[in-house]
Amino acid sequence: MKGRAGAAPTPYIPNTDADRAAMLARVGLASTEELFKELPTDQRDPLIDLPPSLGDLDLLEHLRTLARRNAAAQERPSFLGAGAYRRSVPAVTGSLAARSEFMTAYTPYQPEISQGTLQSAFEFQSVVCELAGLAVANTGLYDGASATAEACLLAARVTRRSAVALLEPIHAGTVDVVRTYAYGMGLRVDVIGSAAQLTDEHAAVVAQQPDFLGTIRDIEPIAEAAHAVGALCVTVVDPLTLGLLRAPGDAGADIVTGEGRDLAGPVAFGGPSLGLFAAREVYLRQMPGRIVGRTQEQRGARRGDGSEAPPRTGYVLTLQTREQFIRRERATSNFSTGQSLLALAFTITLQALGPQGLREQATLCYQKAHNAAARAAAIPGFAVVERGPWFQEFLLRGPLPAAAVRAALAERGIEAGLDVSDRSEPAAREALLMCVTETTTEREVDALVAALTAIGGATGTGRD
Amino acid sequence: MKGRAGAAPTPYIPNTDADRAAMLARVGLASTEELFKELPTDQRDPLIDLPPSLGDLDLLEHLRTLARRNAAAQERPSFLGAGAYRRSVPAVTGSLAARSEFMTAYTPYQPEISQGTLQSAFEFQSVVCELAGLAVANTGLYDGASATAEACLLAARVTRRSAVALLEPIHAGTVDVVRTYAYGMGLRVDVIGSAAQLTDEHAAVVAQQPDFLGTIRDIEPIAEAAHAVGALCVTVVDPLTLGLLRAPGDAGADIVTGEGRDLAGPVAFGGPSLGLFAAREVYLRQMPGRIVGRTQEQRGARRGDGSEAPPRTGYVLTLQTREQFIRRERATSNFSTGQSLLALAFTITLQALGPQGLREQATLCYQKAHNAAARAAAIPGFAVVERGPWFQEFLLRGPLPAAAVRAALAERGIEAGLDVSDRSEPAAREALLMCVTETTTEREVDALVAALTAIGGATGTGRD
Amino acid sequence: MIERAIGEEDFGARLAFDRGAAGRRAAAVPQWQGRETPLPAAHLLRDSVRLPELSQGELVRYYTALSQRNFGVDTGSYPLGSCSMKYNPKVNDLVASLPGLANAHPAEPEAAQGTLRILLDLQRALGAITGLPHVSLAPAAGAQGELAGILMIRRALEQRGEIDKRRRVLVPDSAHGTNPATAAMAGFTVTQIPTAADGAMDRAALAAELDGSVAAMMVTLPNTLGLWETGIEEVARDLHRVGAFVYGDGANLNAIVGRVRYGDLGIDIAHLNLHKTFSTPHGGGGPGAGPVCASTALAPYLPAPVVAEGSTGTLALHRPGESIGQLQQFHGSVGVLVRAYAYIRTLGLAGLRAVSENADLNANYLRVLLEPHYDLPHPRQGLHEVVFSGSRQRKAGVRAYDIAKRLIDYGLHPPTVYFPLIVDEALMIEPTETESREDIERYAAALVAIAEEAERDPEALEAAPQRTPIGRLDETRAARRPVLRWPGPETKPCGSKGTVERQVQEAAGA
Amino acid sequence: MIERAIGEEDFGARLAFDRGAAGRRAAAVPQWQGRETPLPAAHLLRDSVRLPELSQGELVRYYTALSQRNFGVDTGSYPLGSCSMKYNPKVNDLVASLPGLANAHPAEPEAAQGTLRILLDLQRALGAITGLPHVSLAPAAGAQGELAGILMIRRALEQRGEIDKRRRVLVPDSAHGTNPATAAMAGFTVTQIPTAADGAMDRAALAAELDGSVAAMMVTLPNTLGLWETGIEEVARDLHRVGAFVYGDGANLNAIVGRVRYGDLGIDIAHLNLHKTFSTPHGGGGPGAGPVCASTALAPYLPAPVVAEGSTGTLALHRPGESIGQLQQFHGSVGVLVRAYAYIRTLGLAGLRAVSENADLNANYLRVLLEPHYDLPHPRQGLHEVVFSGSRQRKAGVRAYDIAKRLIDYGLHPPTVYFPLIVDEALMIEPTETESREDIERYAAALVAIAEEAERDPEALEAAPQRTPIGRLDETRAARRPVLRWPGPETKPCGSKGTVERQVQEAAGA
Ligand SMILES: Cc1ncc(COP(=O)(O)O)c(C=O)c1O
Ligand SMILES: Cc1ncc(COP(=O)(O)O)c(C=O)c1O
Repeated sequence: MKGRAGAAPTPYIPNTDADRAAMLARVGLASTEELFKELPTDQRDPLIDLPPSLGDLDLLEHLRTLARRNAAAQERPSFLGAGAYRRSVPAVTGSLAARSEFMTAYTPYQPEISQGTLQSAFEFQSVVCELAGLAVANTGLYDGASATAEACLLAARVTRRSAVALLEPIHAGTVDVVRTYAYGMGLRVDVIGSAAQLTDEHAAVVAQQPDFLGTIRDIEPIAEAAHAVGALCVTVVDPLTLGLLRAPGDAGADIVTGEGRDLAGPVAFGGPSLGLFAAREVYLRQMPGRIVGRTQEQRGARRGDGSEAPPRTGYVLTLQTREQFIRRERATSNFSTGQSLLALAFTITLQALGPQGLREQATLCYQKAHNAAARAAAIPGFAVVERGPWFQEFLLRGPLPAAAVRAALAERGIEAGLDVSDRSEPAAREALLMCVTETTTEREVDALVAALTAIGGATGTGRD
Repeated sequence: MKGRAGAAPTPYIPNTDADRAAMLARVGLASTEELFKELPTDQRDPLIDLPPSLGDLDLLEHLRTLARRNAAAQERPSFLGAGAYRRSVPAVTGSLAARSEFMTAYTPYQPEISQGTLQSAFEFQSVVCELAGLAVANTGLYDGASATAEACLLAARVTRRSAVALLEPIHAGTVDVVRTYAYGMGLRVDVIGSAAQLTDEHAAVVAQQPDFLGTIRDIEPIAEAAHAVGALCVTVVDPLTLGLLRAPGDAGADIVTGEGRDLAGPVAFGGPSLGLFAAREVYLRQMPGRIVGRTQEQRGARRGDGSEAPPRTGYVLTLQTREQFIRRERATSNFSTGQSLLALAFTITLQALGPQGLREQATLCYQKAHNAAARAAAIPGFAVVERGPWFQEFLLRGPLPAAAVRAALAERGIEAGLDVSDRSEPAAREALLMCVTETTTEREVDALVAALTAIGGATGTGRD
Repeated sequence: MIERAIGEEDFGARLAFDRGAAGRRAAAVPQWQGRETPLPAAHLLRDSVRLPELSQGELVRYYTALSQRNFGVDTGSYPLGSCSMKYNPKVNDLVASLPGLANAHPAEPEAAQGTLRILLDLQRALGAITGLPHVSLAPAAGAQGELAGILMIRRALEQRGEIDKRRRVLVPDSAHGTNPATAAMAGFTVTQIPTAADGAMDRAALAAELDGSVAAMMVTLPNTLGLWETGIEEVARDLHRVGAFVYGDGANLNAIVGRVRYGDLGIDIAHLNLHKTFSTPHGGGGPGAGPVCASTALAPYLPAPVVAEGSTGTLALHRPGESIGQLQQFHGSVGVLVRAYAYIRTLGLAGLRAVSENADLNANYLRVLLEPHYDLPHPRQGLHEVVFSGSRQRKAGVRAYDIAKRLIDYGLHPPTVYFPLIVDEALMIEPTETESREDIERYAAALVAIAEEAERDPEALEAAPQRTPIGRLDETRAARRPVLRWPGPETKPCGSKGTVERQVQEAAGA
Repeated sequence: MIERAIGEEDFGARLAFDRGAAGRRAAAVPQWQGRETPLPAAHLLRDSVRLPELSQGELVRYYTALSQRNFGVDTGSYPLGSCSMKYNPKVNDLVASLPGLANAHPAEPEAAQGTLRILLDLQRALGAITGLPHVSLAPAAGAQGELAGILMIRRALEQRGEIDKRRRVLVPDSAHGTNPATAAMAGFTVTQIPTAADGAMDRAALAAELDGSVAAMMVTLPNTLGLWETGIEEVARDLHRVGAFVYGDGANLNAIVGRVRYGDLGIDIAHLNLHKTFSTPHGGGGPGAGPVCASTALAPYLPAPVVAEGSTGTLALHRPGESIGQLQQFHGSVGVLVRAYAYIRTLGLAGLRAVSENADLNANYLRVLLEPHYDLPHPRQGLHEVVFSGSRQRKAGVRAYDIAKRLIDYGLHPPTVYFPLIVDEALMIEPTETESREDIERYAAALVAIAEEAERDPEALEAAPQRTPIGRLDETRAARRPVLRWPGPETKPCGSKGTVERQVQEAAGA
């Protein structure tokens, strides 16, 4: 792209030289350079080394070339989960969330022309509450891990304690993010192996459900242990599993956080994400993030005959005195721009599925995963580590070290599960955390079984 | 998918058993079977052999698997044109045309709630007129070939003659379609090699621009020859080329037809397509298809103070007495559902390009093609057949028969141009009709040159 | 979304051509960086084309605003009679845009085995559904399907040596305008068959026309009144007896899909509207697809291409032996066909049967809800649509047109009006199966309220619609002094040469 | 598009939850066909979740209608101050959805070399643009970038052994609320620095605060008045002299991109809002991305991950030696980052310089057009935005709030109001470079007309907006008796166990 003399400089900027000349005259400046006259002259107009501009066609070709360098372009069978799950998202989700009125709006400060965003956010809060079994939810936070960190800060505020406990097995990224947030507030982070290790120093216990190695937890005893020491129980969920699993709120959880990204769209290298955050009602005014409430018009519209119509129902941002732009340093969080578009997509997915579809999709995931695990376990040389009831992830151990099995699968064009042999849990020793979701196809499982069989055969474990 | 008892039968049908029961009661029927009671009982409820239904997830997997069987899934370098050109279509085109208000509406019978479709169609007519250099255009026909056939029928109507002449080289598909339409009306179709062959029996001459083998025609002498015998000159255009080439209307063409598909979206195995149709004003009332006109409100809106606002501008379907739904067997055509969505997309592309961008894109196409041709011609054993000025397609002849060169390129993962050796033109003898457009990348041309060099080398033509 | 914003009242007065400014642009086209080849000789070239000059944002806002001035199925109830405006599943759009499908080149069908498989299986499914096993997917829409079908009949008659004496095509007076127009385009003359009081064709009148001059009859099943053509099997037998063919207009298949098959009724050939029965989006007036399904006798004449499986399992495009030829340069509305295929695969037979079941139940439910308020000229149980007459309201000075316009104020798309032509002030309502019971009730309630308004305050209806971006438009003005393009008729047409204009003007005036 | 259709007046009263009927569904989930594994023990399971039951068409209509009740950049002028609501190029959405990018799994970065290349080149570009060469793309939004930056400073001070004495962060009173909130979240106390009459910070007041207890100052450049912080280089020098860091809030980079670099001014670390300067869609309130760009001194503390190139050219995610840690479970808002990368590649340096040039010209043009009609508390040449005060109109009883609401009737999105807090009745207008001259003129004309209305008929403005799907809402009611989810507060919360509620209620009340 190269502008004609006098033309607009880019397709995104309308003004032409003629426009600029007329405007400068009115502003009283001789040139656009004068717009920057207050900037320090020594530092003005630095040489900035950027690659040359690309027209759309070349841009697309450039990015297509880069995209091809990702293994994902080859549509390999994949058994990788570990916090990011390839989910079935209905086609309606993408087409509705992409509507530009949703996509190109911002935080709904003007409710009269933002009911789309606001009413959808209210639907989102409702869906999250139903999933969690809790009474209040916000409109979403950055991701599951930072939502969990915010839950820890909330717990510390309300309990006035300065330690939190994270129950293993838990995603290392969650631990990492909680530590980052805890650092600022001076909280101690204890990573514990059992709820029995909770003490009255702890503001909260954080339990991942299913746990990081895939096992379904019973939340109730954990919540009881927490409550026994005056701590809050925070449960970190994978929302699809709540189509089958008991609502954590019903099991005693005080706060439920989770990652909503994978029901909103593709895994997208892990982001943008969507932090779910629901809590018991008592914590409402301590919650971080934005909250939408239902209300009505100040007064009904004036009708043709001069009478007033009944006021209509609408939605607004509410309880904003918790927030940074009003309360500044005393806010519950510094949260501002969030993840609205993903929250919208998440809501549409859940509402498209409905009660029946959600249950079916969770069941399909469960059944496919268990079928694949059974097939893998039947291969000579391979075993699935027994860790109690599980949902979609299982630990697979083979005749070779986990890294070698992973490499051998990669050679055969298969993306294996995460190598978790560096973890402390004994079950994880030389194991791959294999994930099968509702999107895993029979063809992919067949390919896995064939590859594992070949790997088993090659290492001479033979039939036993 | 399997319905719960009593549930809606598919995601697309809302009514549940409870709904149906209530409705049946009101209608006074005992069961939905009774809705069909007038249908002949012997033939009722036949066994129809259809594959089982698929849930969305399985449907997508099924179609992805099929899509992978197309070579197009592999993103091979391609030099195939011959009537379908891989064009650069701005991203805005797809995102705007996909808006569901455009996509899920139908023919704009109710202008008050169809101004989107109508005003866009008026923009389309305007764009087509400007490209063609003619005064009137319709809202589009099925495709370029059927538009050309309709042009022949129009010419036969207005000249009251019963033969048309198609000037070679012309796309075989165009000839075929004109013959199909001519058959019904009893027109004779002469395929001629030169405009000198026109006689006063001919209602029209049809000239493709650029011609089928890629050469740019001078339309003026053809139009003059046609007019000399009282025939109309119909020019079939590739619209992108009109960013550079003389408007056919200015060169004397009476009707311009063409294929708009490739500026509306992907080639999509050749359809849906978009027939462009523009004509001199005198033919307006003989035109096939729908036409949109500008008008204004019957009366201005009533204001709050009781006064009347000035009437606003709007668009309506007009001159409908030409059409089948009014004139029935005396209509100018049986045309009904057309290609509106493609016309919209075509319009957005052209208006996004603007005068400057259209010229640039046509120039880029021209330059890339000539560069590639020069590189191919420089390869020992290969030659580009000289046929005068050309735009994006050239005839390449190699050391082997065309079919063998094509096969050798296919082996190297390259989709060659069309093998035109079965055509009657001497220039086409053992030649491939190679196409390079603005979307052809340097990488693809490099691959072609390398492959041709290897083919040339292998056949021992060596350096000369 | 802001209603008639201050200062933007006359939105339609400003086209894209009237917006922006010289030098603006919405697309960044790369410059050619290599060696420059000189352009062709100047007499072959032009100066630049007059096109709008807008920034990308201006263009996007303009077309976004235009879209918001449109009503689609996704906006609300759209029971346009004869059009099957059902919900268009989004997953089908997704499927059609898969790059392997969207980028397949039509000139190399052998490299598009995946697409050909879809097309073959769609042919088979449509053959099974219609009982007419030989299918060509080539036609771009219903009308082109009709043309194909009637041309096939013509060719068959030609081969039989009967084309010179069989010059007539019979068409019921309730038929869609494309039927007679098609017959004319195929070179036949049209004989209209009247409709009897029960809404089926007048069998006596038909019998009177049956002789060796008849090439074919075109029947719509169910007919455009939404009624079954009782005795259609005998009609077909009678036509066959005099050596004529029976053409089935399958635009209304939605009423009977999975319930009865055209082939089993004696129909020789039928077209289907995939953009109706098979849920592909109507696109503001297309693209559609109008496949033709033929009996074995007519199969050799099918338009090209037809997909066929070779002995090795390789699929190929095929030209039937006596084909009438191609209808388009390439292979039909493939993007539409892929969507229809996906729809059939999603529903399966049970799903398709649920389509007709619910479409018909909805229409009949609407019928009983409205019967007390509007005249029903053919008071029978119907199928997928119901045609009322606004004649009762007409007496109060309210036309079907006014009723339609008033419906808009209720957020509802009006039905088809003034068609079929045989019904006075026709209101032709086809809800389809994708409307819910509440949707039907809401539509009926609106029409009932309007019927009351028509009695109470007929003049008020003439001011409708009032809640739209624009009011009623002056169609007479549009036709009388046509303005058909920017910048308007004042400017000279861009091209002005030509020598046959006079001659032509005479012919056109004829 | 039909304005407040009859019967649909109270659209907001019916949620998806209130629509449809039991047994309807919008998605077809395949049934598992293989061997069934028993489900886990019943006490781990639930009954079904309460969710809406709608057909797919019902759901689509509902969300389509909702979208139509929203105003976006694609709808019209949206000059929300401090938000850079510029046009969002569609090609960037296309690029981000390329399957190779969209389907890359975060747990296997080595298999995503294409994505890592994009991220690395984006890091480099942002480093070059800011003059702060060490970049982490991890923060999900501006506020998280701020948190990262201040935590980095904290860690640096800790390493210097100074954290115990440096407890204060200085923040101008014009700063965005995230600045003080962030400082608090990072464990610092906040000292507010007042603004001088010229709109820059009060240098004397600042000088009075400068001592060894200061950890850092957060400055916004240009500041939220749209004005240059004259002497910022000296401010930075002064802060450095007392051993404090300078944090740059780069949310307003649009004003100066390509013109001056934060690093060259003495800023130690800054965050950028890619959803502002770099054109990624705001999505109704996110997702965004808020990368942090650091000096070499602070680079070791950057949040993880950072992309780095290995010796073999292989790219990898890297955790800086003294990293404050991760901010998200994975690697940041990658889909947003890809769009920002595409934007930078489309524009190049000249294009970016045109951004600041035109953004600032538009704002200044608007300033001169409006200066006669509205009070300008800081009457200086500004940069990318201009902050008026509605104080003159306030005297007539018209608030900034009313002015904002009335703008809506003109089809225009209101500016930011009541921020910055230091301006009475603030109207903070940021047109951005993607508005045209006519757009600015139209916006100004509307504000001028409103200023006249404010004088003529102040009460009428209180009834605005009138051309919207809904009128002014009762925010007090919303906060006083919160209804925050379906089915409303009457129903019991789904979960009701718990033992610490009392204790907590006390703490919360504190
Ligand atoms: C009964 C009937 N026949 C034929 C047609 C023509 O179909 P198309 O519009 O697809 O050409 C239609 C629809 O318009 C119709 O309703
Ligand atoms: C000046 C300023 N700083 C910081 C922020 C916070 O950025 P974000 O909303 O992305 O968290 C904003 C925007 O909201 C802002 O305008």
